[in-house]
Formats: sequence, structure tokens, C-alpha cells
Amino acid sequence: MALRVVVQQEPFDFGAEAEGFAAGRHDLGAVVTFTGVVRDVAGTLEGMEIEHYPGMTEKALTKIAEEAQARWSLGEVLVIHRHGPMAPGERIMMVATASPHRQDAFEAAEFLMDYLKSRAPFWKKERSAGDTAWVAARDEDEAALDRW
Amino acid sequence: MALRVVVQQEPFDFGAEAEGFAAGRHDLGAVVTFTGVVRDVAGTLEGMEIEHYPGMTEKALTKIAEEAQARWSLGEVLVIHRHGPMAPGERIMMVATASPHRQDAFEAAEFLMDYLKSRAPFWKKERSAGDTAWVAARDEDEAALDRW
Amino acid sequence: MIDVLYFAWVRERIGLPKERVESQATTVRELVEELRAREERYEAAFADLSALRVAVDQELADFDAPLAGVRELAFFPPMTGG
Amino acid sequence: MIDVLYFAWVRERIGLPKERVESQATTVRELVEELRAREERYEAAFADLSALRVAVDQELADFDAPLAGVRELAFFPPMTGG
Repeated sequence: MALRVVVQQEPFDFGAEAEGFAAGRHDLGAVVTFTGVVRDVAGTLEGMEIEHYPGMTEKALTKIAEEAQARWSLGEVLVIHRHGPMAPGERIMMVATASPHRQDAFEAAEFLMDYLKSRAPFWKKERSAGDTAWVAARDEDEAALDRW
Repeated sequence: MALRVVVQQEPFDFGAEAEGFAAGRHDLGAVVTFTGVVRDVAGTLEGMEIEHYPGMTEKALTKIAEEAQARWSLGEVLVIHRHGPMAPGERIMMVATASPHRQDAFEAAEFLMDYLKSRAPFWKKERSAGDTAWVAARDEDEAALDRW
Repeated sequence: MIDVLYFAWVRERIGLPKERVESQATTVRELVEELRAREERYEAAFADLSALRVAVDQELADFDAPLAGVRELAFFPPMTGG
Repeated sequence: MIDVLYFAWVRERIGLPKERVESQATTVRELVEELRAREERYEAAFADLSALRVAVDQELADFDAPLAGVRELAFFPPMTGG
């Protein structure tokens, strides 16, 4: 039951991570990935910066991933999250889950995302037209935890 | 709103497909992929063969993908499904969804999978110890459609 | 004349993937009854309709679907893709 | 002595990322009250505790958590990762 948590500033190679995740496992029929991308709907975002809490970040992500493994039948779990400056369209993070069953892989990936959003110590700051502003947490994100 | 449906015998390059999917889109913050893999729990599976209904397959998959686009806010949808002979551990198919919101991307991917399982004309035949047997449809897969 | 296609174990039981059928049947169900009466292999394939699915001109349909204007019928077991 | 860390706008309001605090406070809440009484910038950062989260030794906790044996406290707004 492999679990990998990566916190880094550099971009990660999503294609290679997706390709390599659970590769060679013959007992896991279902693989789900989620990728979060720096979103710029209005076309005015100049950039984003993610602050985090070194030390606690890795612990929190590992705890969330272990909780997912305890709840669902997962052969492999991967969480990668970046911090530091990022441009619109860049990938911020990914999770991946592999399970014998598709429902487990989907639910575990959604669980990981819901908890990661509100329980892992990351904070986003957006820069538009020279101004910076901290992204506010959304009530829906906190409410999303209630279903688990 | 791009929609791509691919039905082919050859393996597909999952890493490259994942890397290229919705790449360069700055308006889509959430990308989900699901991959189905030839599963061999007991270690006795020699191979699998997937039969399909050329013509209807492409139509059915396109219809399912269009239905997903109508129900959720999706910027991009991709469905790739193989047919023909496959070995344990090989990737059978993938779906990918990209949306402004993670909940839409997840739900649409689950919807695509639920419908693809029971409404797209593919049939699996497994070969173990020299014997072949058609895989039986599971009641849970049919029941999974009720939630949509 | 209708093109009738068979897939998976339906194809194996009937012993061919496709044939052209001449029939006056007005619904899928009537055509199935004609085929069952024809030969044992059809009877074997169509014995339990609840285990079968039908597509009319490449769209899933039910056994009461009318055949007027239909060019292609297909019979197969429940799908198992994904 | 406790290491106290600040993140995001809490860090910006207080004007530093980390400091060592000498205190006889027995809970997080008591320590916060001491800090608020100390300087305007702490008052600005801690004015609305419902907008803040606290971690005790790198685990999320609540403001009534005891400080006995604690080495590291951190204050920050609700998280916005993913």
C-alpha cells in the first residue's frame, strides 16, 4: 500500500506522474487523478503565490492520505502540492488514487481534495493589475467535509 | 467546449493524453481523469479481449459525453476506449473532464464512467488457464445509473 | 430486409456476426420469435430476453420497438466496458 | 518559551513570520489575549478569532487547547489550498 506525498516549489511533470502512478500493478483496475490548475477566468490574473507551513504541510497531507487509505480499498495514493509563485494555467497540485474498484478510487480522490482544501496549511494570494489579495476560503469548501 | 472520443485497438499513451488534456486552458481549474486497467486479482488471468460494435460505439460514447457537457460546466471532455486483445495491467480506457469547479469535474467523470459501463457496446472476455469466459454485467453497475 | 448483428455470446451461440433477415415482423419481439422458431441455435441465444439487449439502428431500444424503416438491428448481452 | 508562527495575512498584519514568546498563559486563548494587549498590530491580527485557525505543534487545534508542553504555535486564516 504505497503512499507518496510531495511538497515542492518546482513544477511537477503531470504526464510522467500520471503515467507512472500504479504502473505495473495488476490488482488495481481503477485509477483516478485530480489536478488543480491556476485559474484565470477574467483574463486579468497576473500570477498567484502559495504560502505554506513547512513541516506541518507534509504531516497534514500524509495524515489525510492515511485516512483515505483507512476508509477505502486503495493500493496506491499520491499527493503532490506546490508552493511559491505560479502563472495562470500552471498546475498547482494533483492527487491520484488506485483501487480495485472505481467507486473507491473516485470517493477517495474527492475525500483527499475536500480535506486538502480546508485542512492542509496552504494559502493562496492572487496578483491582478499590480494588486495582491489573499484568496478567501469558501463556505462550500468547509461544508464539503460534512459528507465524509 | 471541446469533446474528443477515440475508439481504437492500439494502446494509448496515458501520460501524453493526461499531459495534453485541457493544456493551455486558463479558465478550467479542475481536471479529473479516470483510467480502467485490465485487472488480475488472482494472478491467473492470461489475457482479455474486448469486442465492440463499430459505428454504434462511437455514437454511444459521443452521446454520453454530450450529455455530461449538458449537465455540468465542462470545458473539455475526452473519452478513449480500446478494443481487441489486452494483457493484465494494460490500460483499457480513460475519461477526462475539465471544469472551472472540482465538483463538476468529479461528478461528470463518474457519470461518464457509469454510463460508459452499462450503455456503450463493449463486451469483455477473459482468458484464464486456457478457458475463456464472457465477463458478466454487475447489478451494481446498472444500479449506479439511478443516481443521475 | 434488415441487417441483424450479434455480439459477444449471442454471436457465439448463433454462430455468425451478421446476417440479412427477410421478415414481415412489425416489432423486434416478433422478429425474435420468428428467429427462435427457425433453428435451435436461435432458441439457445434468445431463450432469456431479460439477459439480452437490443439496438435499433445503433441506438439502444426495447423489444417492443417497431421495425418499420429500420435498417440495422443488433442483439447482445448487457455491456461490460470501462 | 514558545515559538509562535504566523502565516498569510496574519503574518502580514503582525509584520513577522515567527517569534519566541515568553508567557504564563495556560491556553491558546490566554496567549492570544496577552498578545492583543501588547500592541496594535496583534490586536489587528487577532480581532476576529472566528476568521483564524490555530495549530498546536503542527496539528490543528482550537483556541481552548492547553499550552503545557507545547513548543510551537501557529496562527493563520482558513486554508485555501488545492
